[in-house]
Amino acid sequence: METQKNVQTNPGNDPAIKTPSGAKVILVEILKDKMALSSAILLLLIAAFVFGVSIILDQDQIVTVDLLAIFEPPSSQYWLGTDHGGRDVFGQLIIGTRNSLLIGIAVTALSGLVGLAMGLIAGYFGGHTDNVVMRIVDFFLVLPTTMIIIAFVAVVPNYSLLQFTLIMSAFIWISMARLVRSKALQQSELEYIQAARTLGTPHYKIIFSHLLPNLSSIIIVNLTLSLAANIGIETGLSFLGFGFPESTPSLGTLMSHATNPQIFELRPWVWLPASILVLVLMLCINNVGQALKRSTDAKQRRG
Amino acid sequence: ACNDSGDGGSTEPSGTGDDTETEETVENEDGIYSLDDFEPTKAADGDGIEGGTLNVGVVASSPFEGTLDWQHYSISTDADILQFFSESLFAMDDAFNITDEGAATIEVSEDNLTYTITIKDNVNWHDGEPVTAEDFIFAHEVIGHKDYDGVRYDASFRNIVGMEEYHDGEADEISGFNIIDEKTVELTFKEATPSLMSGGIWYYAMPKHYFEGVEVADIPASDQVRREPLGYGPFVVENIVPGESVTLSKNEDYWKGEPLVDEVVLTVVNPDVVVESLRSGQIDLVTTFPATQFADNADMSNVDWLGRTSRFYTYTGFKLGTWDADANEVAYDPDAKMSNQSLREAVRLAVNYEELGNRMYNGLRFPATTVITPYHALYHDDSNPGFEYDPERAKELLAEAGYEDLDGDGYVEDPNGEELVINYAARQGDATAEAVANYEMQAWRDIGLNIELLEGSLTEPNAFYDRIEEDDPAIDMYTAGWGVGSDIDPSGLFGPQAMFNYPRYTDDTLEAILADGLSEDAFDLSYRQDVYNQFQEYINEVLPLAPTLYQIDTFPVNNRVSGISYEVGNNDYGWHTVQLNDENPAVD
Amino acid sequence: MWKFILRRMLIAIPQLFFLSLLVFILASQMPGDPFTGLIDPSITAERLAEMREIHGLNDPWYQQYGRWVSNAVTGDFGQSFRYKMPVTELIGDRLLNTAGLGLLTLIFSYLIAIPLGIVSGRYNDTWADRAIAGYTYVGFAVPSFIFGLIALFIFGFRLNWFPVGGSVSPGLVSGTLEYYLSKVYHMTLPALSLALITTVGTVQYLRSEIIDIKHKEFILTAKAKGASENRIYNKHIFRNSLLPIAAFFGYEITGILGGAVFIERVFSFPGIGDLLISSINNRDYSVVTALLLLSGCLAVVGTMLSDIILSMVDPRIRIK
Amino acid sequence: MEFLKIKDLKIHFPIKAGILKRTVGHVKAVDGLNITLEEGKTYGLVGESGSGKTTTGRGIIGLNDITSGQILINNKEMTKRNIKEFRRNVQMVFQDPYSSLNPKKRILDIVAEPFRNFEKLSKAEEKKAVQELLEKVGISADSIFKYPHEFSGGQRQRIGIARAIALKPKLIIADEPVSALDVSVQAQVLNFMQDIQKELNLTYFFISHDLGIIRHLCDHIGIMYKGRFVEEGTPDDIFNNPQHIYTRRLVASIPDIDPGKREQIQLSRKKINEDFQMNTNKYFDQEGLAYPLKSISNTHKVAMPERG
Amino acid sequence: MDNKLLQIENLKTSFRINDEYYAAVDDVTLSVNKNEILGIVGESGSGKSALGFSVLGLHPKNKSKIEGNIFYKDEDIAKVSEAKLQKLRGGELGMIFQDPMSALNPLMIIGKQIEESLILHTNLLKKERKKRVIELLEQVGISSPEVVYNQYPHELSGGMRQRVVIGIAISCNPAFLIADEPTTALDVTIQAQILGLIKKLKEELNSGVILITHDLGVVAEMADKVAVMYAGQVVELAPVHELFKNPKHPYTRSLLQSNPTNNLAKTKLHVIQGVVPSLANLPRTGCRFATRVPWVSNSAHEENPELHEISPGHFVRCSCYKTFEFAKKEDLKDGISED
Ligand SMILES: Nc1ncnc2c1ncn2[C@@H]1O[C@H](COP(=O)(O)OP(=O)(O)OP(=O)(O)O)[C@@H](O)[C@H]1O
Ligand SMILES: Nc1ncnc2c1ncn2[C@@H]1O[C@H](COP(=O)(O)OP(=O)(O)OP(=O)(O)O)[C@@H](O)[C@H]1O
Ligand SMILES: [Mg+2]
Ligand SMILES: [Mg+2]
Ligand code: NI
Repeated sequence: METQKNVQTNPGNDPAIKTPSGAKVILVEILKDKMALSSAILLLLIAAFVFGVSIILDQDQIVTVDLLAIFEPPSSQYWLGTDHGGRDVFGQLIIGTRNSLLIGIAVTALSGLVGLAMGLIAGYFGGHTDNVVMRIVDFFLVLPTTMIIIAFVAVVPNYSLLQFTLIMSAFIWISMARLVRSKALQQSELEYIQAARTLGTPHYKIIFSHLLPNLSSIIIVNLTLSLAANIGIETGLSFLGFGFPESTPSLGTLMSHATNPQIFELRPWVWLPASILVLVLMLCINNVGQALKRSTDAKQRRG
Repeated sequence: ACNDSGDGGSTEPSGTGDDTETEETVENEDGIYSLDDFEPTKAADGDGIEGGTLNVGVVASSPFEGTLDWQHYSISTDADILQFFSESLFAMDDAFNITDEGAATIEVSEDNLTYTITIKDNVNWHDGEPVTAEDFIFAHEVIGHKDYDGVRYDASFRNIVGMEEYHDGEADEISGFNIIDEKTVELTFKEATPSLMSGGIWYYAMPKHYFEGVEVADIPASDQVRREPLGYGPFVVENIVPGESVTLSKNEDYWKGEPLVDEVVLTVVNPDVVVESLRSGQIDLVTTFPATQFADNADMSNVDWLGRTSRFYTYTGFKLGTWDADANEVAYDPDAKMSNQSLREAVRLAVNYEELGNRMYNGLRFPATTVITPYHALYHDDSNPGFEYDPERAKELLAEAGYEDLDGDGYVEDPNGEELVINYAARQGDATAEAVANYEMQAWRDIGLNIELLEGSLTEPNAFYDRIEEDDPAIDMYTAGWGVGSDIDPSGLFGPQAMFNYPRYTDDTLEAILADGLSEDAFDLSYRQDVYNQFQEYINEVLPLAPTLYQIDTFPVNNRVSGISYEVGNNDYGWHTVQLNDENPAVD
Repeated sequence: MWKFILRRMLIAIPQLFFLSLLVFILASQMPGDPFTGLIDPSITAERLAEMREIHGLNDPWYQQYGRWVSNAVTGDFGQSFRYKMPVTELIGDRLLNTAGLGLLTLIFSYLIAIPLGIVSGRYNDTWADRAIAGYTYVGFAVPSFIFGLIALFIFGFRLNWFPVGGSVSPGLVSGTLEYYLSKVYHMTLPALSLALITTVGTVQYLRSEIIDIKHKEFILTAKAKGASENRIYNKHIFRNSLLPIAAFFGYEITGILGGAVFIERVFSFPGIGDLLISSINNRDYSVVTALLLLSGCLAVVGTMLSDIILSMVDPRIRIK
Repeated sequence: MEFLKIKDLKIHFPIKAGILKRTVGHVKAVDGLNITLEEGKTYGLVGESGSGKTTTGRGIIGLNDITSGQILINNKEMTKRNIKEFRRNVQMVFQDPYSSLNPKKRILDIVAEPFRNFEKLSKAEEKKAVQELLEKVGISADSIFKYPHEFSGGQRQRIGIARAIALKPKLIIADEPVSALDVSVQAQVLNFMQDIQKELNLTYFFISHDLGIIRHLCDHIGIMYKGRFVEEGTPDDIFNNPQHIYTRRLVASIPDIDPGKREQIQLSRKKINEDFQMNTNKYFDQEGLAYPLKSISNTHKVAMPERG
Repeated sequence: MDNKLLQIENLKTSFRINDEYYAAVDDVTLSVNKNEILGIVGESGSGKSALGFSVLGLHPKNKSKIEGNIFYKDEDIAKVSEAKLQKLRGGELGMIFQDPMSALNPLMIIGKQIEESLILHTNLLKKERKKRVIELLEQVGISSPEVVYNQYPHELSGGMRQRVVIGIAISCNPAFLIADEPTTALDVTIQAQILGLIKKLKEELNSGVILITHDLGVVAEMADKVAVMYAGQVVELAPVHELFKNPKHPYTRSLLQSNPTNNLAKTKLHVIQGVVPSLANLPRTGCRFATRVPWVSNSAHEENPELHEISPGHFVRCSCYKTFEFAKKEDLKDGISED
């Protein structure tokens, strides 16, 4: 409380307690947080590696069944051994990570976009518009999401990454929408928004050039955290038998092999690396996300 | 004829073990097994303990359905449970012909139309009431009833005199039945076929007194079926936890003699944990054992592995026509993409099924030679060599038939020089299903066929059958499985009027052969054998579908259990002779 | 109060309507029907067609929907094709199992979340807080089924501490004490596995809520009253931060139902999650639709419950 | 000439209750106000918290929907349709200098926003215009690339004013423009507002609950209570000759800067309070609302019931 | 003096900002007697609240540092244990906060919130406590205490809530009361009532009060003695009459001059140049006010400004007051533009 006040009463000749200006503070906060920094670096390394190597890798070759190499344990030829189709787990891991990252990013982006739009509209206009949007959100809120998604996946023909992204996004945009809405409502009460209106600024401009920038840090935080959640999002479905075909390796597919009793105990090299990788990815993203969160919320700031 | 639904992706093998006492079980150096490694029977062995509890794992990935009635059940899990307390009236030999060993005997009239069924005197329901002719008729009355909601009202029922009138409500009784006395009844059919004795006659009786007052439509949901089912089998149902477990006690009044164990506990076990449950001795034996898990566990020290040949086989089917719904028959299209016989043969020759079976299934699946499995030992043609893996020959065949790679893309064009893309559909299934499909496709590509997996992924089983059945033009070729029943007659799969004739292929020769198999002459066994040998050969020649793999069913049995048999044709595994040699199960 | 509940229920009606429509359309869009794949030489094609007709599978969807809804309103969800029994009855047993599992999960999850949340909120940025944060991140990252599989393997098979499947030991008669004890025993491991995963959200929520409240001015007031740190935490912070959590418990229902799908599969636990998956695989429409609708209703009831609880515990929105 | 005329302005808000947000009644935030104001003058609106001051101001500028009544500027009625035109003539200065400037925008963008909405200026023209404006409000022209947080409260408030006068409006609504500021800064802003008023011949609609400021600044004062006027007049009328008990109490409540007058103030307050307690009925109707205004002199109006 | 209740000596309160400590209250020496109100005025950020909080030890321990002495009844409460402080807080030392909206626990009924101090500091039985709470509510001028007892904060108006906050502060008859801007958030009429109430209570309880405000009128009306704070320091300290009649320090005089209440006509108000520097940028040497009166020559300020007692009880910091004149137009050529 006190600090806040102080910040306002004292113009910016004090660099130490300047009003946070978006990206810079985020950067500073991450640089300060060793954990977050190393997480971010690790994340970038993994992503760079995975995307880099997957260009070189021959995906067809990796998903080719080789009867002579079924369940080979890790060796110099197969770094992480092979699966029940004699396919190289390491290669699948690389491509799978890439696919899972793509899925995570796509789902996050798409659901984030929809949620953002809905939230902004509801929060900015309020009143009836808000009511309508919130009714829709309410409806989604009471859906037994997991179950409906499973049913959905069972229905969709030609199930692939794209379909998956669409289905997931259709159900998870609401959390973003709710968050954005509540923040937008708060911001709309603030006088700078009112001021823009009295100045005759059209609504869309107010939303994009006033509201949005002021929600940006919250949006970034939320996107980061939901990216963490979305990376592993398809694991569950794979486990239930609604995953992608083996020709589309993903971390979820690899992990779901754990249900196979032949693999779970005797051939952990098939599922364990993927599980660990998911864990690492999610932890990293989460670390970064939490650091971002702290930077937007003075109370949670460390030190 | 009770038969499992077409093996919706999970093939259920079974097996036999050696009846030696040795506690280490089948294990051979190369890790590849064959039928010779298994015995179907483990004879009673030394002195068992008095009574005891036999723990049976009912292998299913979800709770059992609990329609515990032969007339109504539709899922094999229920049948697995039913067999412990309710049994067939008739025993069969390994040719699936009814013998006198069962609870009832059967006599055939000269014209093969009238069958006299006599239920043995000492066969009584668990409540003490005798099993009567009425009960046998009652089973027919239920199945033939217009409110009957099961799948068993089929051609062989309609073949009973008076059945259709009864079904349509025109008659109160089925006129084809003639009660001689309490335990004897005459059953008359309209048409005689050799198949009647091997599956054409309904095997079961239903306790009419027990279902008094229950409407036919309400039977499947009734307590008499779901909670306190009544049978005359070796064990009596004591308690059912719906979907999970059934506790049975021995039927002291069992007509074949008092069972040796006191109690049987059936528990549903998820296929994923079967092995662990067996190892820890939590269950003594299982109803089915997942084939892919066998090799890893062949060395399990606390069980003996029994095994036998399976009634299932897999095949590659070719879409050669469509179903003519108006005429209700198959319409063969000689211009179909796959209509070239050489092409089909090349497809079959290109894949090394031996290797596939050995590597992925450790020999528990092995190359199929004909469309009649060894399960039908009497009719399976041992001398038919089937197909030899020969990719070179496959390429030759293609070349001879005019399939040549004209544009140098590595894939052949069809004889007209048009690009040839073959769409292949395969079902989702167990862990190996996808790998198998991919393996096959690789082999086909190696001989120059441009194969594409339907929509890039395995097809969900329901959708798969839907599309196959509707002759989806997007499918040129598919892989599927088939489980044969006790009746050898293959018309259901190959006949011109069979909807399950998914390849939609028929020709005069084939129709003639099929008719021959059911003809008057075919009552003569060797004649019929000849016909079906001819059939097997003919199918291998025209190849509307190519048999790919046979299977071996394996059955793990705890060391302490003996007196059990999984002999083919034996629809009574001899539960009353099963004995325990130890109070506690052996543990790995 | 009653008026409020009534009104709240009225709001739920359109929700339920849309839900039912969605559910029905979903189910009817699934490829195949219960008779697909029943290929058996002894079943004739005509019989199949006849059966499809009997079950009304050939009618247009809106007719089927109308029929279904009007029956559903009276509690009749039709027959399960596969189980050949009324869906209501079929679901009944399973629902009890899942309810028990859910309840136990909730209990475990609160038992875990409250102390952990309190510790990490109160002593934020201590090693304890970081350790708990580590746990929550891991819990967030590990899918419940992997966790369940490992738990099953270790505690079920290796240590033999818990049963490995089913909801009750065979042979026990419903109604006896032994029976219920056995049920609880069977639920313990799955519930615990699920709780350890699902609880992390609550832990995090509680933590940030406590940190939030810590900085509120009324805490200063309490301090100025001379209240000790402990008292401030017990009387002001915990109470205020636990109330919303208590209120959210209705919302948890949806989450737990979702989690149950996985955990029931892992532990072969006969609940509605498990039933849903097998029904989808078997195209047992009437069960799928009933289950989806049921879980939708549960979620609606849950949110309603949360609203009601919230309005009871939070004086600011209390309704008279 | 009447510049601003407000006729029987009413602004009501629905009261929503419960989680269901049903309308259970209406807040009559503004309930029948009549105001006339000449060009170049300052109108002061005073009243306790929640009396409807802000709502009135927002109603005039169109931020709140009007339930009924008319707002005329230069005899032209403001309607939903011509609101854009009005926007040019009516501007607002906000209470909170911290939240009224978008923290993510540079001063240039903030001050140029009205230009961008109403006038097509080139970048250079725009920059020049902004710099001129900033100089007018006493902020060095090279600050245009700074962000709001780099300025003090008083400076920010002046930036806010610069933005408000960019389009050369005729009427400025100032809703408690200085209540968030320290006295020293307050003085600065008030001085400046007076300067600019003269320079641009602005009309002010000044909202405050600080009677000292109102008295210092305004030509006309309206005392609001629960959405209605209880008294209206010149500063002299209000402060030296308050008629309504509510006004009297309000005036008496102002702390005096002279510690010597303590006892005296105390005493008069006590008396007025007693009077207030005793005679509430006389001054307010059954619902506790003010009666309609009645003129008691040229400039002075009081809400008193009809006698007799 | 026996009458002395609170004696603050050389108090220095520092806050940690980026691992460095900055003094927000710097070398403050003050005293309050029984039945006396010490008013503290100053611009925002001058350290008024920081001073008040220091007395009660309410600053977070890990982020602040308190040096100097605070004698309360001869005990140095700047040094005593937390447990001892807890005994005093809410008992003998009461505090009233600025914002009545957020100073009350939203989920606790009013009665319980007042009762909490009684639980902590008295041995009253439950029934007695309730009686006392009702009494207190009456005392702070709430007309239906029984109803209010069971109400939640959000059901009360701002003025009512501030009364409740006062009720909490005086529940144990504190000998000493700190009121940190108790009326800033309230309307004038309510302000008058609340101030009256505080005065009345002070007299009844014979307590000493520190009244923090930035409203000179409030000080004029309430205080016996006034301390004017600037940048963490007391720049002038005098009995109230003396201060208003005879303000010396340039800062005090400027404050008085810029108050519109003192300038009835539409004349220009006085403006103080510049702003209060932020904590980290405070000049720590020399006259801290110097930057804001640039037209006063540097030599007029002391190098190390001290408080001078220029008449009994009237202290002024720095000797620049002697030469201080309000700026003439030409002195202000930078005008307001450069503040
Ligand atoms: N958007 C709104 N919806 C509902 N009620 C409102 C809204 N805006 C204002 N009110 C209500 O209208 C009344 C008048 O509010 P207004 O803000 O105009 O008062 P005010 O005189 O400006 O008070 P203050 O001095 O506190 O700013 C209050 O009771 C307020 O609660
Ligand atoms: N907890 C804190 N951490 C860091 N700095 C603080 C803290 N509390 C106060 N300060 C700083 O100490 C200085 C004095 O603050 P204080 O709150 O005492 O001012 P004040 O005179 O009470 O102002 P106001 O009138 O705005 O309440 C300010 O610069 C403020 O930023
Ligand atoms: Mg206002
Ligand atoms: Mg303060
Ligand atoms: Ni000086």
